[in-house]
Amino acid sequence: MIPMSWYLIFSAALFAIGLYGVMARRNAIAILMSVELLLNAVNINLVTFWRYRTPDRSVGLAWAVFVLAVAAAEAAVGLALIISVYRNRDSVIAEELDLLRN
Amino acid sequence: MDIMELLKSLLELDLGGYLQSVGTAVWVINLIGVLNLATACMIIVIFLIWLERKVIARMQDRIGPNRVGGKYGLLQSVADATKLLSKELITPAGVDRIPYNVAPVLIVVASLLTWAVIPLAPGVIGVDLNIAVFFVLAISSVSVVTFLLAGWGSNNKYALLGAFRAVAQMVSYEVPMIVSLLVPILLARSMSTVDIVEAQGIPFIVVVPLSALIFFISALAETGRTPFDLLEADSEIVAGFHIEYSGMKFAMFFLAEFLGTLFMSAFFVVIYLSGYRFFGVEELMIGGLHIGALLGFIVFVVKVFLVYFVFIWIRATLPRVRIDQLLNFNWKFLVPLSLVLLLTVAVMDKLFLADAAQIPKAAVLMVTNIVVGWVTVELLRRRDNDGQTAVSPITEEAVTAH
Amino acid sequence: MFGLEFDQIFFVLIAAVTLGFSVLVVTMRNLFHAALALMVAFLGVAVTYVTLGAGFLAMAQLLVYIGAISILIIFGIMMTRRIMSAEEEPFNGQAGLAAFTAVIFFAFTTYVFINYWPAVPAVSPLAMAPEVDPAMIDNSVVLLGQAFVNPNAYVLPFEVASVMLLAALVGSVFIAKPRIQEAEA
Amino acid sequence: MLDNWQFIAIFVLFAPLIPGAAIGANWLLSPKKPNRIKQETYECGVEAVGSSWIQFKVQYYIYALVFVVFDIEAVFLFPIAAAYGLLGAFAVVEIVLFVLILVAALAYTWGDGSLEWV
Repeated sequence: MIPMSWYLIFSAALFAIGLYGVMARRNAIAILMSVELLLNAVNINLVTFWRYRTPDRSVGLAWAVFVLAVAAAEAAVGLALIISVYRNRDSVIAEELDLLRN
Repeated sequence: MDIMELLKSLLELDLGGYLQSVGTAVWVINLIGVLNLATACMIIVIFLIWLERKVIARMQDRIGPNRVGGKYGLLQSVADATKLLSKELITPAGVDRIPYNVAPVLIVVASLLTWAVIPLAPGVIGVDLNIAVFFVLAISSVSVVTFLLAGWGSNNKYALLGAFRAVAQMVSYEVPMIVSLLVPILLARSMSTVDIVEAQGIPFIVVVPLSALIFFISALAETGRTPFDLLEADSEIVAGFHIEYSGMKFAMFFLAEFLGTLFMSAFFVVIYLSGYRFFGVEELMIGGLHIGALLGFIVFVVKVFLVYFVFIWIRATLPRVRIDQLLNFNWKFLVPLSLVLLLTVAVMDKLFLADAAQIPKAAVLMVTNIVVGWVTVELLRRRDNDGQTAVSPITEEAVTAH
Repeated sequence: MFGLEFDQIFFVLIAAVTLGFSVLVVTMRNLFHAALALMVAFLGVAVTYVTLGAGFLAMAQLLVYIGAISILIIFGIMMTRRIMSAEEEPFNGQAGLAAFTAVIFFAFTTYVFINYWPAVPAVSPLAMAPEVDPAMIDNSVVLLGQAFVNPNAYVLPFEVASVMLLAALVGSVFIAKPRIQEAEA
Repeated sequence: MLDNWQFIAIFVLFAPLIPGAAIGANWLLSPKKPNRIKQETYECGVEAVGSSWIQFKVQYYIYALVFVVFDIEAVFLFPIAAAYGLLGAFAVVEIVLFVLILVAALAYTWGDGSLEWV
């Protein structure tokens, strides 16, 4: 038997790692990958609460599936943007994409 | 330890039940099951390679393997495997070591793992998951990744190009496969393979023939068989993503292909040909002995080999298509058709056939399927006659390619 | 071992592997290797779902994250080509600050979990999973299917999800497609 | 549920042994005589030019995009199909609407010419 808090701490750790990636990486695709880690951490929480609090209903599962859909849409659009930007600016480094500056 | 009980359990294909009754731990039983399943798969594949070469040879008016192991060359594939064992494992310079070495292992693991949810006989199944069909789809989507691993790891333009093509083909044909699989699940009201077999009083190939056809075509493409064997089109991309592999590492890709094809035959049998069922023979009891289990297993094996024979037959008959034809055929013909079919069956099932008895329901669904298929073909013919380039049925497509 | 039960050891193992590979994801210079590490992390999360009894979601994780999103990411990496440039600095100027923030976040959340969670007083954070009929866990997939089309549950998000997918596909195809004038220029 | 997955877990642990043993035996038995020419990347008889990690066209990405959309669709539709016997007539309308919206997505990419192999 595994206490609920183990899952929650595991998910918090995953979220923290993803957070670090989002803030520290320069490459836009690496940032996108870190965002996927964040969404996974959220999903672990949703499923944990489903199993420990409402196993007789499908609340947590349903929202986890919606998060899955959102993650897929986010990755699709994000990568399309990155490819487009790369084609126009020849760079995928987030800091160098400062078209709106000046 | 009662030897009679043991013999009885063996005849009923219920070794697990016997072991449980003498108090063996569940994980030991599971381990024995895994060992049986994996070993059986390997032995059958060795036999299959021989069978395929022999059948193809006959269809092309040749003799095929006839030297090693007697008149029929039965040991030919054993000899081939032994030869491969003594080949040098060349690791080209500049490979990306981890992906390069993981890919051949992972692809075999993925194609073995799907066997866990195939019901081989009544009560004989690795594990009766309630989401078995979904499990199969998930595992086969993992095997797509191995192509990228191999292609990237090889440090070779052709390998990477081949991997990209393979992935484009695999992901494309996964869509009609998923959608056509939804139809039998909808009719059986369950994702468990056992439930699907049990729901087939009338085999689903009779009830929804169009869905079976779409599944079969996408299974051909998923396993990279002719006419969709662009993955290893020797003349174009020199064998594709596994070009830089040699010896047993190469053989693993080969093995996975055969395992995958055999699995697709078995999966087709389970989903559309009512698995181990054959006019109630699987429930036969003789003198308190459930002999039907053994008979059901034989029925299952015979059905699987019949489907596999069709795979070989198609390989011997049809030439390879081009990649643009392959992708157009999928996205502009199979996917729309499977979606239309799914919607039609869903609406018919709920709105008109909710209270219908089994046989009228099956008849109506079959007629619906045939009408949908006929209308599609008719529409395509009209478009072709208008002089536009349209996607023609598969055979014409293949013929024009050459 | 350390007074842990078998499933606890298993959980710790899976959690360690997942976290280890996610650290690799955010630190590796070679983006392709980072994407591979990401796949292992996804796999670890899928196994976590299985230990929680959510087999369907675990398979959905394999199908969507490993089978689709990872492939998208790898395609994206291949198309933007800046992969083998090991000399390039992977981190920006605020890496130290980012690490600090992440650690603070983790420490704070864990502190809250252990001391103040949950708001419902009857449930301790060390609560075990409630004993339920395995059939109920199995049945959760059917419940999920019903909930998606139940007007009192998730019909709206369900339909909105399909509209979102439509928008995402149209948008990303429009963005990613090479413009014709661009090709001519 | 967990007992079911135990079989899969044992399978996952055991299955790598088969290819592992085959490759291991090969490694033990095979000659090991690497040389520079043998280890060169294969390129139809000519020396390999440039890095193999070249850039690829965007067409592959677009196919993967459409695939992702239908993958998500599957995740939604599989539980619904499994629960189909318990659903009312209204559910059919919702499912048809859901699928039609995705068909619109397919139709857009079709009309846009994005599905053409160029």
